Amino acid sequence: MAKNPPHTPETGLWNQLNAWMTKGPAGYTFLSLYTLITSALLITNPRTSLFTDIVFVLFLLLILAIYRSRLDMRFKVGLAVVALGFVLPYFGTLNPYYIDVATQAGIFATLAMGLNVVVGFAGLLDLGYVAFYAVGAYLWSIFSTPQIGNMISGATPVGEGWFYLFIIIGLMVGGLFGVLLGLPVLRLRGDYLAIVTLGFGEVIRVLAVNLDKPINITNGAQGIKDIERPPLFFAPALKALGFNLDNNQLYQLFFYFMVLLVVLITMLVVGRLKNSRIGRAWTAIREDETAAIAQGIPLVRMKLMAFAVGASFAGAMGVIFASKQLFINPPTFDLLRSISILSMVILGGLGNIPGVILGAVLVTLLNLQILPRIAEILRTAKEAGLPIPQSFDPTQYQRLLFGLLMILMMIFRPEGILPEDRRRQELHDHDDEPVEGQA
Amino acid sequence: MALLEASNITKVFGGLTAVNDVTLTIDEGSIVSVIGPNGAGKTTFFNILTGIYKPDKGDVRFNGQSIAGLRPDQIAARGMRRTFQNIRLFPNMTVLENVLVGMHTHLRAPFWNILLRNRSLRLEEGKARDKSRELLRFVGLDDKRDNLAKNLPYGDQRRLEIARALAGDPKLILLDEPTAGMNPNETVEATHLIRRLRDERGVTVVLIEHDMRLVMSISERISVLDYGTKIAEGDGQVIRSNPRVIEAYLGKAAGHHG
Amino acid sequence: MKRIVSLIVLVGVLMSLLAACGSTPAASPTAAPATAAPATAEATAEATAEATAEATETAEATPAAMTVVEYILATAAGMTPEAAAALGTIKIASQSPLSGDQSALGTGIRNGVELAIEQANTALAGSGVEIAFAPFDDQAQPEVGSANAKNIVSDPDILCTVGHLNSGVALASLPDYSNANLVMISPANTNPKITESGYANAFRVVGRDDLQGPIGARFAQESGVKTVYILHDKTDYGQGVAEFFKLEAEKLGIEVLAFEGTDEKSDFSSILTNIQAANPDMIYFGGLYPQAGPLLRQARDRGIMAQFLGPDGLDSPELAKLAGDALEGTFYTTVAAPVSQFPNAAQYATDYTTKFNGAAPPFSAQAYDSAAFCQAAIVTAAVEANGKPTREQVLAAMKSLPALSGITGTYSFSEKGDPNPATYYIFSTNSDPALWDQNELTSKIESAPPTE
Amino acid sequence: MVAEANVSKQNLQRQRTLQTLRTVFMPLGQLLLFIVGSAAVLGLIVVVVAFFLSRSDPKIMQTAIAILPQVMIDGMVRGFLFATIALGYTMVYGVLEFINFAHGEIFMVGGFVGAGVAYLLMQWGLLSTLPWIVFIVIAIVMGMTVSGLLAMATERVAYRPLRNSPRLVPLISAIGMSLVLQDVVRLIATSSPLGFNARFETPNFGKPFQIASIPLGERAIPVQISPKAVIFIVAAMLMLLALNYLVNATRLGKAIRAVAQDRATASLMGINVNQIISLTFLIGGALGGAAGVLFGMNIGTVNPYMGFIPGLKAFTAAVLGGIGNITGAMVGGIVLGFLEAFVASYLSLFTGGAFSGASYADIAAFSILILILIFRPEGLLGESTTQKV
Repeated sequence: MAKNPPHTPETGLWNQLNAWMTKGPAGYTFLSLYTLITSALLITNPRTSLFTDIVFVLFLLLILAIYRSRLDMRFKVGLAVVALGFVLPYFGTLNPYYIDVATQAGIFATLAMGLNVVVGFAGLLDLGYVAFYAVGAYLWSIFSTPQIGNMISGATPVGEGWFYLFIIIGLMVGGLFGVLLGLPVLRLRGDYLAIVTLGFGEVIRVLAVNLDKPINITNGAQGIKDIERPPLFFAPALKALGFNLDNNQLYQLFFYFMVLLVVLITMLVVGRLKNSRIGRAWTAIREDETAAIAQGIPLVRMKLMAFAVGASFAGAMGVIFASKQLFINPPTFDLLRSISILSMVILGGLGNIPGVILGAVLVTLLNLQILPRIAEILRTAKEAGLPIPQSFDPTQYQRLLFGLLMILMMIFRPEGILPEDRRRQELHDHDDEPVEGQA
Repeated sequence: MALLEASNITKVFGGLTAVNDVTLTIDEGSIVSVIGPNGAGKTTFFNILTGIYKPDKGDVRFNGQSIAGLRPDQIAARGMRRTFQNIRLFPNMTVLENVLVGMHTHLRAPFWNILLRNRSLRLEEGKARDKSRELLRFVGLDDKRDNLAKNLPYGDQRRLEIARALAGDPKLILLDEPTAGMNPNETVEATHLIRRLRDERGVTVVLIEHDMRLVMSISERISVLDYGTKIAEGDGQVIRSNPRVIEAYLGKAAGHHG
Repeated sequence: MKRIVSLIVLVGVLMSLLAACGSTPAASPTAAPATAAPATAEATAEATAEATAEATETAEATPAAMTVVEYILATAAGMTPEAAAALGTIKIASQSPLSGDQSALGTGIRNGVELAIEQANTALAGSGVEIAFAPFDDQAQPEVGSANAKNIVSDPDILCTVGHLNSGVALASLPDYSNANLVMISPANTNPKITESGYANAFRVVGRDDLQGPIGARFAQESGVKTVYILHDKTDYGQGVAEFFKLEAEKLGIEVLAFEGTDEKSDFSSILTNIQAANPDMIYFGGLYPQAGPLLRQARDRGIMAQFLGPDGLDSPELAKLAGDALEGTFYTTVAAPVSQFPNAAQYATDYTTKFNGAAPPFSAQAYDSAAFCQAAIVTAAVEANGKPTREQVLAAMKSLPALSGITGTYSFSEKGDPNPATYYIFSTNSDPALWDQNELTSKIESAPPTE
Repeated sequence: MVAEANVSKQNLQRQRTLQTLRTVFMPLGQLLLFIVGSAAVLGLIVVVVAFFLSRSDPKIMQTAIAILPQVMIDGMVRGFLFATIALGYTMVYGVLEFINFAHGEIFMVGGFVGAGVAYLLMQWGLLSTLPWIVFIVIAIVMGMTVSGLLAMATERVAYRPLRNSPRLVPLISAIGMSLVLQDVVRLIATSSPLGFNARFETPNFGKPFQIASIPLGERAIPVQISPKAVIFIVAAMLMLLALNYLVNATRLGKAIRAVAQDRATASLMGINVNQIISLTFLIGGALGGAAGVLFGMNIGTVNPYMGFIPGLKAFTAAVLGGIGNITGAMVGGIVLGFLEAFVASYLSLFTGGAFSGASYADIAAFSILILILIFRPEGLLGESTTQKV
């Protein structure tokens, strides 16, 4: 039985080029020019088009390039701040679409990082992760709309300002649900765990559909609309600075930054946990439960903690998501969503935080932007006479493409795009760097 | 003074009595070997001591307290650590991380400190790292600390397992066949290392071993198990001349050849 | 010169409008003025809904109003060559689930729009007006729909959207369309919330659940139904219409034996056991034909012979294909008029089958009409703007369109965007898919959408 | 001397045959036991609950009893559906310890092949002239062949290259395969005369068998089972028997079990592991295909997405019964089917319509699954494995 070939080390023209571009003066020049050119192209071509699509993807790849480069940390952070903090939001005021894609990518990045705690760190396969997201989303939706009056007669919605508090509440309730799920399933091994978590996810979704009777808690299949958004406290300041934006643009910016902030916090929290006694205990459990317990690691407490931490991010993000979307209904939280978050984690690189973020961004881009665009190009080509059978409309087969991509990725790069081990190996190759490089 | 007292331990699997009424007392600061033919119940006995199995009968007292009902992690936290017959490292963690995991019970940083990464956490982590490095130096693996455990050669993996066990500052360390699969040179090194465990770090050592030369050379006491029952106990001299021990070993060997 | 042409066109349009008005009163006396029953809904003022029931065969006159296609041609003829040249690319987008298990219906919507655009382009060939098509897959997911909506909105060539299949997705996307004043005309969303949420840009060419459900209930009462067993598919569509049916049925004194939801798609035995025990006169199914087909067959197999009634989600020859002889005693409510009144629908069914292989699913003809109304609004706005119109102008044009007849009915839009007045029809089905468009009209009820 | 040897040889042979018969038929007994057991336990629960509720409304008891036999039949038919799909899951899991997420799609393909065969036969005018048994055999054989080969092909393409990867990798690949198969079938179906929602033509099997008739008020409620359901159940039992024979009494079965136990050792013993795994997929896929044909025939329609939910339920059933265990898969399916049927039929009756039974059937199924796994983490018939340290 042949083992998968180990991945070839950095040789070949591309890698040499890559190494040259990410180090030293050439690296500084290259990245600065890269940022400059893509930013300029974005801002001068705000219309949605194939060209802008490509530039947008290249622009997002910049972040990856910055992360992979070996340059001065201050330069890297500065460049990232310019790109994500200024260029992208400004571009967002010109075109609402791309910044929404970026925001959704951020939402999924947080979810993927949360799931990564459970699956990647602790090695517990969870196929019902979206349930916690649903809990957070419904929490804010119910309490911020007149729906609360249907549930508790006479109750009135909480004000918009409670939004921030509800993020914290979502965090805690998500964590609580994580523990609730964790408690009964701790004794189960791999695949039994998978099916029970899957069941849990389905139970939450089915409850969301059905709990409009006998007491109307979730408004059932009709979903909840007009979900409250937080006040735009920064609007006057922007106005004073000369930006004349309407409310929609302001909200898009607000949610973009909100999500970006949560992504950063999540990265920080998950990264710190990973390099702490807790993260090491999770990894130990993943690697060998018996050996872990022999080191004095309390299995139950640590697994519960993994479930709780993972779920809490989803809970908090659910609150933000509901508020951003204005409308939620049960189909958003179906099994396919759990599966697609899991695929982000694995495609990106199980266990590795940058990898997982990359996976989330990539899958979101594929789903919302790249695949539709490819389908459109194929369709145009078909109209221009490309021999494609009449009944085949490429727009209808985006999922087919996605499925194929998943299979091909697993066959040719089963460890994900940015795997964890490689990074370790890399660190080893450059021993001057500290082991606990902030991932 | 007795560090560990296992009294009248019995464990039955299905119809098979794996450990039958075994009593064993281990004095602090000693090196004790448990020997016996394959399938004699030695590893099961270790598993009972470390809490992986619950004994059907009998009691285990460690450091003066009964630990019979405790979970393995609780027992480990009280200062009893072990290694495994078939090495059980965390293969995809680095050598240093493996040792840090062993230190888990000594790291107390609360959740919030980890999130804030404040001074007390950094201090604790720094100390843990220093101590891990020191342990790795002790077993001679410091230069390989950033390798993945799975990439170490066999002998190094055994030594890493010992370093990991030491990380919990154990009073007692149980070594399950620490030289299995080693060549004579490695075995000599391992013997040396086991002796240093006690001499330099004051750890009481109990080992399961098949290599009689090693057992005889370092053990102060030897217990012999056969078919789950303790058939002999004493120093090397006593064991070597015990007829039941000879029968257990030679009988088995004879059975093989016949 | 330009002015003269547009004047002529305007006169022409006015004349045809007059002709249309003239012929309407001529046709209406033949319809028996019937019991005025108030349509009931939470938000509906009782008095506003005037319903006329019990249509007779004689009601089938030729459609009174000008057809959309005629209107488009007439209007486009009034466009100056300069204006036509200035149009540039104009697109109509469609959003519906094109993948996943709802893709059969979603694809029907997409195909309907494509056919409408294609046929109009052929008809408009000389005038210089050409409209492109941009289909989107909303995956039946609200957030995909809203992301697509932002994509659509950010393409200034798209002046009108046809969508969605799921009202949940529509409600999630409407804020984005609304921000850009982009018209969204729905071929399938019967949920009252679509036009009740205060979006000026929301239109639809289908009925409303709060009218369709109650009209079904009234039909049940008239057919002598005493007990009804209500089933729904647990979607916003099916459950929504079933709930309105239930409210009205209770009001009319029909005993509701059960109100059950199921997302079971194939094996209905457990539910049928309960139905058998309850022994209702009628089964009301709030849902779509893919479920209704096997449900009916299994029910008839078991010897359950109760009447079967459902909403417009059953209106497809596919139902006849799936259920076959089991269709005996099945009725559905819809705003899509019978083919005898709108012969173009038959042509549509043929064209659809020729081009796309397979019968048109429900809401596909409505999608065709939606796209046609989009074109009408765009062309009107283009004439007015004398060049490429803005989205605001298209929106204004849509609101001011005269009553025009598409292939499923004659529509003008109420203030909120509902078809006004909507005529609800109740058909009894026949089991031959090829003869679906000859389903017998059982009853016809006019009902104005609520206005308050 | 010779005669004696012959006699003992005969004896030995007879003993062996008996042994084989026992291993093949015992699971059937176990299965029947579970059917009767589940029916009895659930029936008892219903009667007890109905008894307490009937104090306030005596009609509840009447209705509950009147529909009870029919609910049991419904549950059994439903159970056999899950059971037949679960067999394929469990086969593959037993050998590879891998959740073949695309198995639901293999099942769906079987359904489509059956519908296609029926359509062709109808076009040729053979559907009403052929004896029904011939029709069923043709449809099932075709469905099994196509699904089996397809399953084998998916293994070759999407899983074999990943055999030594971490467990999650083939899982993701299988999910991808599931998406691909759904859309490929959709593409083919919508370009064919079958269409997206294809009708499964069948010969006329006639009216349902009336087993009994129970009075309720002035009416009588029939207890009935359709001929198609009877065919389904008989075929499912035959499948179980055949599979048991194959796995427990043939050389191939021994090889499969050896590969399941330890792939490396099996290959050292001269077993071609790749071939055996391919065959396992072939068998599992063929079972799924047969289930698809039977299911499609029973329901009357097929569509490209119909495999997903039954696939999930079947996987649940396989886990419930103890995954990797063939009889366990059947038993798990039966228990799940009964549970769903009982909840769907009784919940709204018992709660006065406050909770719609059909809506909560899923929740009930998964809650029971969680409960059972808490108390029996290895499933109903799974063997408890003590981890070796």
